[in-house]
Amino acid sequence: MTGAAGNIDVRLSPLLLRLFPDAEPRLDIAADNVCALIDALDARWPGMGDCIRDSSPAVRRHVSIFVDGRRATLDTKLPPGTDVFILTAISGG
Amino acid sequence: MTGAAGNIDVRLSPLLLRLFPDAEPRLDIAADNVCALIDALDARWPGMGDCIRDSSPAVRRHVSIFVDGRRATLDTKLPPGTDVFILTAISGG
Amino acid sequence: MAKRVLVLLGTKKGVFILDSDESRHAWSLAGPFCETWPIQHAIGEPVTGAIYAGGGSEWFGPAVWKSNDLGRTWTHSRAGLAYEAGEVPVKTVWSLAARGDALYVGVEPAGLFRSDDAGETFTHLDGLQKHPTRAEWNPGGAGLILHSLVIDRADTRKIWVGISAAGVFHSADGGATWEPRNRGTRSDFMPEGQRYPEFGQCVHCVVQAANSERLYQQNHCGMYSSDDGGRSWNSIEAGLPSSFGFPAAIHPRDPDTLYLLPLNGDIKGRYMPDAKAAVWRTRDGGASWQALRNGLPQESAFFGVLRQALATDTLDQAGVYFGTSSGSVYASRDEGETWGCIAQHLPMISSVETLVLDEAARGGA
Amino acid sequence: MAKRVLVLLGTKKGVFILDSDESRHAWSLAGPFCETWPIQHAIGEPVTGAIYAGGGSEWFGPAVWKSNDLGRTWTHSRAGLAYEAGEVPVKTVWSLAARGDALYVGVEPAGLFRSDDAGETFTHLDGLQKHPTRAEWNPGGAGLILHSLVIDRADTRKIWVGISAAGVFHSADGGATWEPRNRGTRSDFMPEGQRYPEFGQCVHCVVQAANSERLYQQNHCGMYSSDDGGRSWNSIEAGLPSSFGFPAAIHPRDPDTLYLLPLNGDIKGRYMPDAKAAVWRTRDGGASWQALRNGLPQESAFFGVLRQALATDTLDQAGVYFGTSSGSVYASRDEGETWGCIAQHLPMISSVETLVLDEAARGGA
Repeated sequence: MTGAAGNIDVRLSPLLLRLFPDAEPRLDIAADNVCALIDALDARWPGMGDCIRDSSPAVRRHVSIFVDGRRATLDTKLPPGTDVFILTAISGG
Repeated sequence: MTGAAGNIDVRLSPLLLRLFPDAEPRLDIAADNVCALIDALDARWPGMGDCIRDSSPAVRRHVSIFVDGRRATLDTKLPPGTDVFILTAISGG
Repeated sequence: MAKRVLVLLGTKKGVFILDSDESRHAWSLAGPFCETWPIQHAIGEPVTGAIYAGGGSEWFGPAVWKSNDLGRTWTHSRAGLAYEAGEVPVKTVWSLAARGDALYVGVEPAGLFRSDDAGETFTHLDGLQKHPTRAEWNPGGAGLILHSLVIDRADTRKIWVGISAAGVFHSADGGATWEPRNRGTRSDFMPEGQRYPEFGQCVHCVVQAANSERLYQQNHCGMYSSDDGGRSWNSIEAGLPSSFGFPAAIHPRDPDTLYLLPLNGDIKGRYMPDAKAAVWRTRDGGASWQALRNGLPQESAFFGVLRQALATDTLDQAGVYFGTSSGSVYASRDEGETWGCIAQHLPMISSVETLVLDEAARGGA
Repeated sequence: MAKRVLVLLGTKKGVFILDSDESRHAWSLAGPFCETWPIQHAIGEPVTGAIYAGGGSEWFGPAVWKSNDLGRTWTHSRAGLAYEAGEVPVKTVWSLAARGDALYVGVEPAGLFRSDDAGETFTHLDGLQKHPTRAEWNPGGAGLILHSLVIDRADTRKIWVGISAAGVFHSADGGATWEPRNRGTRSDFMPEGQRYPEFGQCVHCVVQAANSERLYQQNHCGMYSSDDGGRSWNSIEAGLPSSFGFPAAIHPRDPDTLYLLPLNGDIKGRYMPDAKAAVWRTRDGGASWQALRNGLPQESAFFGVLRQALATDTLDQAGVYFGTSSGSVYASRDEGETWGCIAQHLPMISSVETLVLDEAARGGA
């Protein structure tokens, strides 16, 4: 499943899906960089943006965004066709 | 109680005294700066130095050294007659 | 009308709710709610019946959860619950206070937010960030936390907050401006000669007495009361087994009756004195204290009780409830005379609050 | 000769010791020891009878505590238990393993120390710091921790460590050089296509089977065994209620018998599945599993059990013991068939280990 022309292929963490039960686990979305992607997710599911990004602003410490398999920051560019995974870190206790 | 000529007047936290029951709560000691003071304490009570200072090297985050009422670092100078308090931070839970 | 009593538990792994009729003899347990987030405080608003829970996910940061059906379903919001870009981000919600649809939210790092739409959106009351002493506030070992939140019953513009370890601050204008209110409270952790500062005290819990403007304060270093809105504090620790403890809870009607849970001391493990559990009660505003032990564990009680984990209900006789760091809940239905364990095996309990409803409201949780 | 059994508990507030004769019917509790420091691991050395406890004070950093009289008196040392100046300081001791007067110490941030004088002084075995992959190790949510320490019974130069979240590493030369041993273990928290990396797995616990070189591993993502020293791992999670859990404990004589405490899942609260407590046992090396519930809480069991908090003793029949995050200890004296609670109201339990002594040693604790 590759996205529509210009779109990227985004998969969301199961933990995020528990918090936003209406969200889709995998979606096509248009965004130039990670920051714009988060804005687009927040527009669809209000509040999701603040779950992924804090007011530093930065990707939250225990959330990982992998872009084509590499860990990304808010500035990371998203060329069309990019695979994006938004995952949560493992954690103790 | 002011120290002997050239000495400083040091008071130790009750928590440190619980850990080193042989240590004195208040003592006169000769040291030019905080780092040398910690070395002197460690020479008298082996292990006390590493309790106060970590290998950064720095005063441990939750230990406070007050020199004449002001928070000090390892480099803080200790003129003769200085009052030094080695205290532990408050802490939750 | 017959009453129903809910005991709301904020825990390290979500909210739990204990539910009983007004006899308070049998309790049912529901939960965990709120996706097992660490919840610092869960409260009920008695007029609207809303339940709010505040905490912070280690992944997703702070949020306020809300249930309008007594726990059956929940929503969450964080809209506006953030500092300006570039500030240290809000880590978690620590304390809640509600008056109808107005909701006050204390957070870490210390700050205060307000919602006027029952927890849907939040506005930062930035007076605490702008306080001239702010840069000097000491985060202490656990962080800089606004954990105590007192909204005056008669005038909601009058607010007192307790911040660890900055002390007690008061606003007379709804949170726009603040002044320190710590005179008379000790800071034993400072060098001699600096133990009564203007601010920097390690306050643990502030509550307002019933039918009164009196304040009570459990501090890291002593127990205090104030009859002048916190301008001056008087020690009421004589007769207690320890000057160290976390929570305080008021009687619902008597301003002279207060409950405490002193621990064995700051540096000795912070558990029940002599490992025997007791709630301590004054009936005379702190002049004298009695230990209430009947039905509580009297050996090997090595648990603690956190600052928001002691509460009363509004029935007559008043119920008293506390939750332990080892996940047990103890309850008294006779103002503390006798006790029983009403839940165990729960996660570490951060907060205990009650919500007393008319029986007609039954149906949730 | 008659035996005496000590159960050593590392807790958030010091070491506690439970003590019984070999019938294991009645237990006495002593503690807290070690100045109520957070203790991650307390062990007994069966030949010398020494008890060691490792942890870290929030004020004073890491130390190893030691008692030569079964808990009556304790000393502490941190001599040499530090990284080079300029490195991130050692925060706390996490895991201990002893062979006579040799003591191995795993710490956070992940590293290994060795004492040859029964815990008086320590030397850094710096091979892990020098590993070429070190810069890429992911600290995970809880920090970069060396929490599992297996010293081969026959050859103490052979060491396996579990590091969260770097995975399993093996040294054949006493800690000088290391290689990753993670083939076959999953990393479900990575993107698809990257779930079987050379290192970076979230190992939770590694143990060596009795009378065998077989290793067992509870991972964040699955349960595994290895018959080739960890070069390859095989999933043995079929039949378990969850692939997620923390501790694993071996039978003292049978390499095919292993005990686990699966939790309800990574993101669902990490408590007992369906809130009913059970220890799971295999008698056939992981081919099949049985739930052992007789005497354990079967409702509202919302506690967890941490990675070092499950242990067996060496008696026949073997005893099995676990300590909960809510401060209770459960014990079986018949290899898990029946259980009872032998302590409660304790601080959060980090570790459980046993020390079986000849009755003549009585007199301590």
